[in-house]
Amino acid sequence: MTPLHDFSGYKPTWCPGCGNWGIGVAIKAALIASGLTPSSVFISFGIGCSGNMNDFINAYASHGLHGRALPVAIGFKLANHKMKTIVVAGDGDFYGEGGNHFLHACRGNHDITVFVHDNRVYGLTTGQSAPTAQKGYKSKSTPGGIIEISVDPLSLAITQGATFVSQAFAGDTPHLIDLMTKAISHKGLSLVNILQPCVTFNKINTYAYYLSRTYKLSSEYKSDDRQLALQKASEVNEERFPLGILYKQDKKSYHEQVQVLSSGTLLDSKSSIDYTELMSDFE
Amino acid sequence: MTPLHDFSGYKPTWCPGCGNWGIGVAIKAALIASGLTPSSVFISFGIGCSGNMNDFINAYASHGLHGRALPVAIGFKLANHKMKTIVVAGDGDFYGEGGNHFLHACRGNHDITVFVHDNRVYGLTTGQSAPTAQKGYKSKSTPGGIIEISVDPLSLAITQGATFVSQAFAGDTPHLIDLMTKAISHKGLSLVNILQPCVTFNKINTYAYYLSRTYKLSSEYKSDDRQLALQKASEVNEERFPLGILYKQDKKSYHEQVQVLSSGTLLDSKSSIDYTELMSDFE
Amino acid sequence: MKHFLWKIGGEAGFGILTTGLVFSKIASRLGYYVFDFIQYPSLIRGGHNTYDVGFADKPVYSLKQDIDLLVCLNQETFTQHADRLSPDSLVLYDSSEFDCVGPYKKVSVPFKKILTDLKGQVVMKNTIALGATIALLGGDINILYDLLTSQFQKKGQNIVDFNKQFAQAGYDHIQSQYSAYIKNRLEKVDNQEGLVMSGNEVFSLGCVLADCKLYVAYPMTPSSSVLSVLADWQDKTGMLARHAEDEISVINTALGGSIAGVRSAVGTSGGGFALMVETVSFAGIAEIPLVIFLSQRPGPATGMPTWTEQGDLLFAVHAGHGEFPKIVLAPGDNDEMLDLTLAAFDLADIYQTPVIMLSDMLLSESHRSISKQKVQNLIKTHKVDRGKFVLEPDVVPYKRYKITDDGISPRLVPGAKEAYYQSNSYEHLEDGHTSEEAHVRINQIDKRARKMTAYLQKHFKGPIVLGDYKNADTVFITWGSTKGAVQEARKILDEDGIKTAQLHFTYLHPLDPQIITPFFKDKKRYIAVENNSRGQFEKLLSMELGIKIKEKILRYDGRPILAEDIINTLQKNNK
Amino acid sequence: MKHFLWKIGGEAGFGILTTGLVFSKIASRLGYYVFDFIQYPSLIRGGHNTYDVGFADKPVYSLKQDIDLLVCLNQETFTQHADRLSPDSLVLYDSSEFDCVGPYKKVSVPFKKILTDLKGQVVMKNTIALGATIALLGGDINILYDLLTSQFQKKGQNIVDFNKQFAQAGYDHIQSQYSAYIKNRLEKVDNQEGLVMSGNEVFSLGCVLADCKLYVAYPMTPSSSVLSVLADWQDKTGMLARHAEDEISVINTALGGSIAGVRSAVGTSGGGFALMVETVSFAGIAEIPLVIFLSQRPGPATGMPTWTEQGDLLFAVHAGHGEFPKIVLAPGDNDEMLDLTLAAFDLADIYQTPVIMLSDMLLSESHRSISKQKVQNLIKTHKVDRGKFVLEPDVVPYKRYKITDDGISPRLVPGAKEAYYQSNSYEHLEDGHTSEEAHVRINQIDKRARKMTAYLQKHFKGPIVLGDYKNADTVFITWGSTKGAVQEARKILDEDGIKTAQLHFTYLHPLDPQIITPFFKDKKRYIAVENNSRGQFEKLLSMELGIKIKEKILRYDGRPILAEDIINTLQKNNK
Ligand SMILES: Cc1ncc(C[n+]2csc(CCOP(=O)(O)OP(=O)(O)O)c2C)c(N)n1
Ligand SMILES: Cc1ncc(C[n+]2csc(CCOP(=O)(O)OP(=O)(O)O)c2C)c(N)n1
Ligand code: SF4
Ligand code: SF4
Ligand SMILES: [Mg+2]
Ligand SMILES: [Mg+2]
Repeated sequence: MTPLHDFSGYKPTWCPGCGNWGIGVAIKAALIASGLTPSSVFISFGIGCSGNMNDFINAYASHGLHGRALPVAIGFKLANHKMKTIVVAGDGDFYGEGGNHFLHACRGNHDITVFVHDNRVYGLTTGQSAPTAQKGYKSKSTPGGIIEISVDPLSLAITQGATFVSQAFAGDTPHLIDLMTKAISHKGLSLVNILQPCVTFNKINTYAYYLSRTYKLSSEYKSDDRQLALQKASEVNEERFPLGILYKQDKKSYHEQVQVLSSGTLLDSKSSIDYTELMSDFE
Repeated sequence: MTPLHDFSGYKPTWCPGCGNWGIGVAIKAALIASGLTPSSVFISFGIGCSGNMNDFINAYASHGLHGRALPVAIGFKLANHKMKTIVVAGDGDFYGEGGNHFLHACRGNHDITVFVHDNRVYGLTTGQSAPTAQKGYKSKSTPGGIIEISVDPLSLAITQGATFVSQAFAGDTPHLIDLMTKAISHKGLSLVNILQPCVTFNKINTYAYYLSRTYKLSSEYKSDDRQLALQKASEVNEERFPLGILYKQDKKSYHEQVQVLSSGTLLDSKSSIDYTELMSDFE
Repeated sequence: MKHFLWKIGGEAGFGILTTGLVFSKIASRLGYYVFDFIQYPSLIRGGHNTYDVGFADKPVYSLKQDIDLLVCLNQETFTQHADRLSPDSLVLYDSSEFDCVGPYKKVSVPFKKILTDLKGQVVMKNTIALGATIALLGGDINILYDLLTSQFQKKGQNIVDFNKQFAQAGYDHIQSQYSAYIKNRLEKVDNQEGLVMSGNEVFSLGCVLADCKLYVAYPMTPSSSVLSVLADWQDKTGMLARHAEDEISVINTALGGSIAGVRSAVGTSGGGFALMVETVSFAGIAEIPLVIFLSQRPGPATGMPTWTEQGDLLFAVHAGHGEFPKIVLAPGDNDEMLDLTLAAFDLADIYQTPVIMLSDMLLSESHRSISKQKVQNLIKTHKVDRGKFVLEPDVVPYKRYKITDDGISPRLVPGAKEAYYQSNSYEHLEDGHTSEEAHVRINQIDKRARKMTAYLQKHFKGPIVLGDYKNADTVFITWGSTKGAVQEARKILDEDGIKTAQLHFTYLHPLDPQIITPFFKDKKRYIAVENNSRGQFEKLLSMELGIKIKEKILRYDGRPILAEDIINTLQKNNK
Repeated sequence: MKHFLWKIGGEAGFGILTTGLVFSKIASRLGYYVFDFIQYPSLIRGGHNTYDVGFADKPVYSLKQDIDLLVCLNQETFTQHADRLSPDSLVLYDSSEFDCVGPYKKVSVPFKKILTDLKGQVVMKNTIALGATIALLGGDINILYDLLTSQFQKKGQNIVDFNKQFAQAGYDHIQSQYSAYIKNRLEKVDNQEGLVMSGNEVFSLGCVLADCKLYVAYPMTPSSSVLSVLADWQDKTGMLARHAEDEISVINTALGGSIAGVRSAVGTSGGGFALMVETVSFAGIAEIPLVIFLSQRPGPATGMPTWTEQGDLLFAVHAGHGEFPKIVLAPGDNDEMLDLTLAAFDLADIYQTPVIMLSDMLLSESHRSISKQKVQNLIKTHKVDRGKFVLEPDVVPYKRYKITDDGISPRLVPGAKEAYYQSNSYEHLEDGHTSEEAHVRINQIDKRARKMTAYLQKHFKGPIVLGDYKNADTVFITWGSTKGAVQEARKILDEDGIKTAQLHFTYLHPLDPQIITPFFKDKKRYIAVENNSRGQFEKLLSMELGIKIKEKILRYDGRPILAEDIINTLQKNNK
């Protein structure tokens, strides 16, 4: 097994007490538990406090544009589907700026694992409301309280085709590691929405808040029941947060259905093309 | 009542037999039934065969960019919430390019009525797959059959906060007019997803296809039952299409919750500002 | 033999586009060079479509104004284009449907009656017209039969035969009724074999030849057919063509592929490109190779989607926030399209930066002849140059953004053992980690800038000189698709004894003043010819060289510049 | 009195930013002109923050290199900035925490002990430092008390008193231990009253004054504070400030508001602006007024988010596909920010087209003095000019895009009775309907172009001439925030007898060669000074005038250009 420090890059610059610390450790542990090394995984980071993890983890990585981590990951996966591909992004980044990519990637069931740091604010730009903010949340950008209700990312993922939809809490690292490891081993689009206290800007959704409002799905919970999953997911509207795998389904992932990938990765493919055939169209 | 021809602009250039003809007539009829005139409504059009309606209907209008009809409508509504505001767009436009705006506008419950021409193709660019295409649908851009499953726009709308979510069929004009009229009178975000045969490019989802696969929601159907609505919406995955109002809820619309709009529209507001107070921050 | 212009027009949605292409192929199979052009509104039906096919036994560089044979499937075709007819022009129509008033060689073909007699559908008017055309021009009807066969054979021999009848009927009608009008304009000539390809098709073929593995796009006229062609070819080429949900996804997906190590490209038009420019900037700082095919159409915004313009040059050159290296190339015809496509992929890999290929509707959608021999040679000889792309780290820890003399760092394939690195959109250290230190910033900015110094030294090409530059009094400056119209105009001007030359630019950005300035030192009349309203390339030259070209010939109504436009403006300006 | 530079540094997240601003306000309340500057990494914690406050009894144009008083809340502050200290510099620190080695006037303040004694939190170090500073500079501690009162009074009098103690402790410590070092640098001086405002705050105030009703944004450094300020003011101003889901929504929402008839604006930085450019083009063809506040930071891509650069000028000028009118303005200081903001909204309305206001991190986030009198005068006198915005149709059927001499058509408020029209992103007829006809296209392109001809005649302003241009040997060319550094440098050069002048440009695009060229006819040494790596404005001048400015002073490490940079480069180049 790879030692943890192989994955350790720079010392994180997150605020002391930030939920990102737990997530940062958990990701490394989950990568190790999944038998990966810094050379065998590709991580596409968003832009935000969350995305700053790019410097704290050793791996093949892209630290791209705010909102665009997912399409970069999709392109990478299409080119080299043998490599484990992960997205790490903030809620503003992934559900806000990048919402459209999320929606359509679910439809495709790309074999990508997504970790979203759900702190309900834009941390890096100093505390504006994220799309996950609870209705009425007051912030710099919404001093009168945000009018929109929170996005319901889990329902969105379930209804649009994602095949592994889960939620975790940054304050419960063992559970988080376990869930992350399962998400990584899942074939198809896996989402882990991670409830993450931002101790600096979000004084409402604190550790204490989540401790009293999260609960683990029971062992009897049936994660293949779509309707039940939707019910659970929508509890975000009542400020209740189920933790665990809400929904899981076995379906072919995107790259498994692409004809030209059936014989190997694009990266490895050597072309032997019958140009005569191609040219005959133009005669 | 405004005569129909007041709303009639240029003669439509849609293909003979296209579902858009029915939609075009229905919109005019619904506008009239809603007591509107070309001078009292604002329509924001997308870009597509559907959006080409800009030249066929007389009204205050914007024919903007592909995918961006909704934010233009939101801005218009915020500036002048006394004016009825409607979006007319194609499925590629609204659910594809503009998907992110759709997602977030639902959360805000903006008082806007949206008519989406769901023909499962990009008509104007000659027939590529739209995000509404059935999995496996073969088109110019997906000759091997599209790998993604269809977007489920109704579930998306319901789970993310839209308060009037409905479906109609372009081949049943009376029902369509009725639904459109109800959508227009609804306060909050209303969506009418209109199943529209594209006779030129879509040889699968024809009139006959929809005649056999659509059905009207019964009069006993309870449109305030979110769970039921979600079940109905997801029938798209089984190629069944309920028609009618799947989900309806009474909630304050966005502009009703904006403090600065409580005394009138932005357009009419006359500012009398206490600058001394503003300047005191800088002393 | 003079350049002959055949033109057909009819209602949108009734097969004009296919018919035009069939005629182009007929001319090509008979050894002619062709240059065709489609005009259609941004509607699927209800509008008016036309298709021009010019052909000659010498290369055809451009469209021409005068129509030699006009096929009118509806009356609009006649009324809209009558001003381009002369008494020598042949006009083919059905006198039972409408009349064509004027002093032309009128040829009435009973489309309606033939359709009724043979129980045909309206689209088969086209086939009748093709048969009649071949008869009028003294061509070989069997070539049309061959083409009909390949078009319909999937549907069975009866369908082939059924269609042939209409061709035959048109052909026979002319033979029997209009033999006096028959000219020998389609006799087989002895030229090297040609392929009839649109610019988009040539670009597509170039992508395949360049070993591009991932093409991502969102449909947008006039670039869309690249996606259809490459998608259609997937099983034959092994390339993956993906239609993504929006243009932002398109370019980021392609970058993901490129990061992974496969050659990737995107295609779009101005509006879609506008959505991509943030990511172009990402490719710039993170040093990710990417080929962007930008086929221009008249803007701003939705503009005139199905027409032509060269209105996005300055936008493309300056696209993306911040300062980073970018290469802009623009082919002027099919040969250049093929060569530059191959170059674009190499340059993207060598300089690890975005390369924009500028096309426009005229270049993208018109079909022209390209030498089959040339294509075959390239297939045999072309070797891709991936620059410093490496499969193993040179040193460990590996430094993705290592400072080097030419600014180019070895680029390691992700997945290589014992290494890892990030492609970083933040300013960064040599190893890729984020940094905001002043000296790091300066070093990295300078390093990236040095890549363009190296490019100018090693790969930049100055203008292609056409004509006798030394003795010319008048020098035309062209880029992109205006190349042909000026070539055509210069042929005519040369015949009139006016000494002209042409500086045709294909490597548009960055420009090397040392190479270019000498061309502007002489006392000549310089004229920039552009298909836009501002003279954008002239501005670019002024920006880089500090030289103002005073005379410009511009056209900005969505139509291509013609040789006639150039000659007329020249004469007007001379007065 | 010489420009004095006070600087404080400490760990990110520990109140440095607030403290710096409090000190700026203290200096301002005492009648000084201030100019401050923040340096912070793109992190919420864990990095190093510093805050410079320069003040003098005459206007301060720029930062300066030499630090007169350095407050070191941590050791990093000392080590990172020791090279900017001289033997005369005061260095304030806690010798129990670390040592400051070197020949400075060292002032040890027992931060740690005071915190322990008074049971304070780490942030209160700042308050101690402020108290000590005031003592050292001979200022009035009551002003600090007043500011602490307004800061904490919401939390009750005890909190106010609690905080005051720390100020007092710092103050007393100096009085008792370092009286020899006390200088009278903060005596009240008699200047007109000033407001201490950041450029973003001035822009925000300008929006209110200009009667902007809708401001839409997505947070992006260094523009974000405009959103916070305007959102915070909503109830007082009646303006609606909206944080939308992404930048594409931002600009389309603003356009929707503008179509409806209210003045609308958006704010962003380069990356967000990149996402907006497609819509800028829409505003151009549909002739929708819009003010775009683009506050630059170092790119490309994410770049260096919290630093400064002028790297987006050429991108902004050429932003958007196709050809359409666009105005680009760039203020160089707070006064210009206010005036140009008012102008921007008027110009957008008058010419019905997008107007880009270029700022940068230095201008946006630094606080400077602005005359309270000036602001009050504008509040009293400013009248907005909405151009041809009308509430009733001039004729029916109303023609939104009527062809007029100046290219400007009456713009009707939607909702007006007996009329309707569309804002069309396609090329269109005068009444707004889509058209692809050649003559319609030409007419509308020409009409839109004429708006810029009218603008050049009626509203364009040439460069502001600073200094004695006629007799100057050396002429600096500036735009935006480099204005101040050159002003400061010129003061020094003038003292050395070097004759300089400055051409400062605020109206950057389009440029009128007739007005500008005469300035470049003389045999002078012209030097472009820019905070980027390429000399973008120099390129713009070259493009429009065909004149190359040979000498450039550029800085591109994310730090602002200082007067010292200019003087040093000048001396180097002279050798
Ligand atoms: C296109 C673009 N818009 C805006 C920004 C500025 N920006 C950087 S991080 C961020 C928000 C971060 O919020 P989130 O994604 O929730 O991450 P967090 O910091 O909370 O982890 C924004 C708006 C940007 N970099 N790019
Ligand atoms: C940014 C951008 N990308 C692409 C296009 C090209 N385009 C025009 S219409 C269209 C698709 C139309 O499909 P849909 O929205 O479903 O409308 P329909 O024609 O089917 O009614 C596309 C891709 C464009 N105009 N702008
Ligand atoms: S600002 Fe919030 S999210 Fe960002 S590092 Fe600090 S606590 Fe964490
Ligand atoms: S292409 Fe399809 S959607 Fe467009 S007008 Fe024709 S039938 Fe209708
Ligand atoms: Mg967040
Ligand atoms: Mg569609």
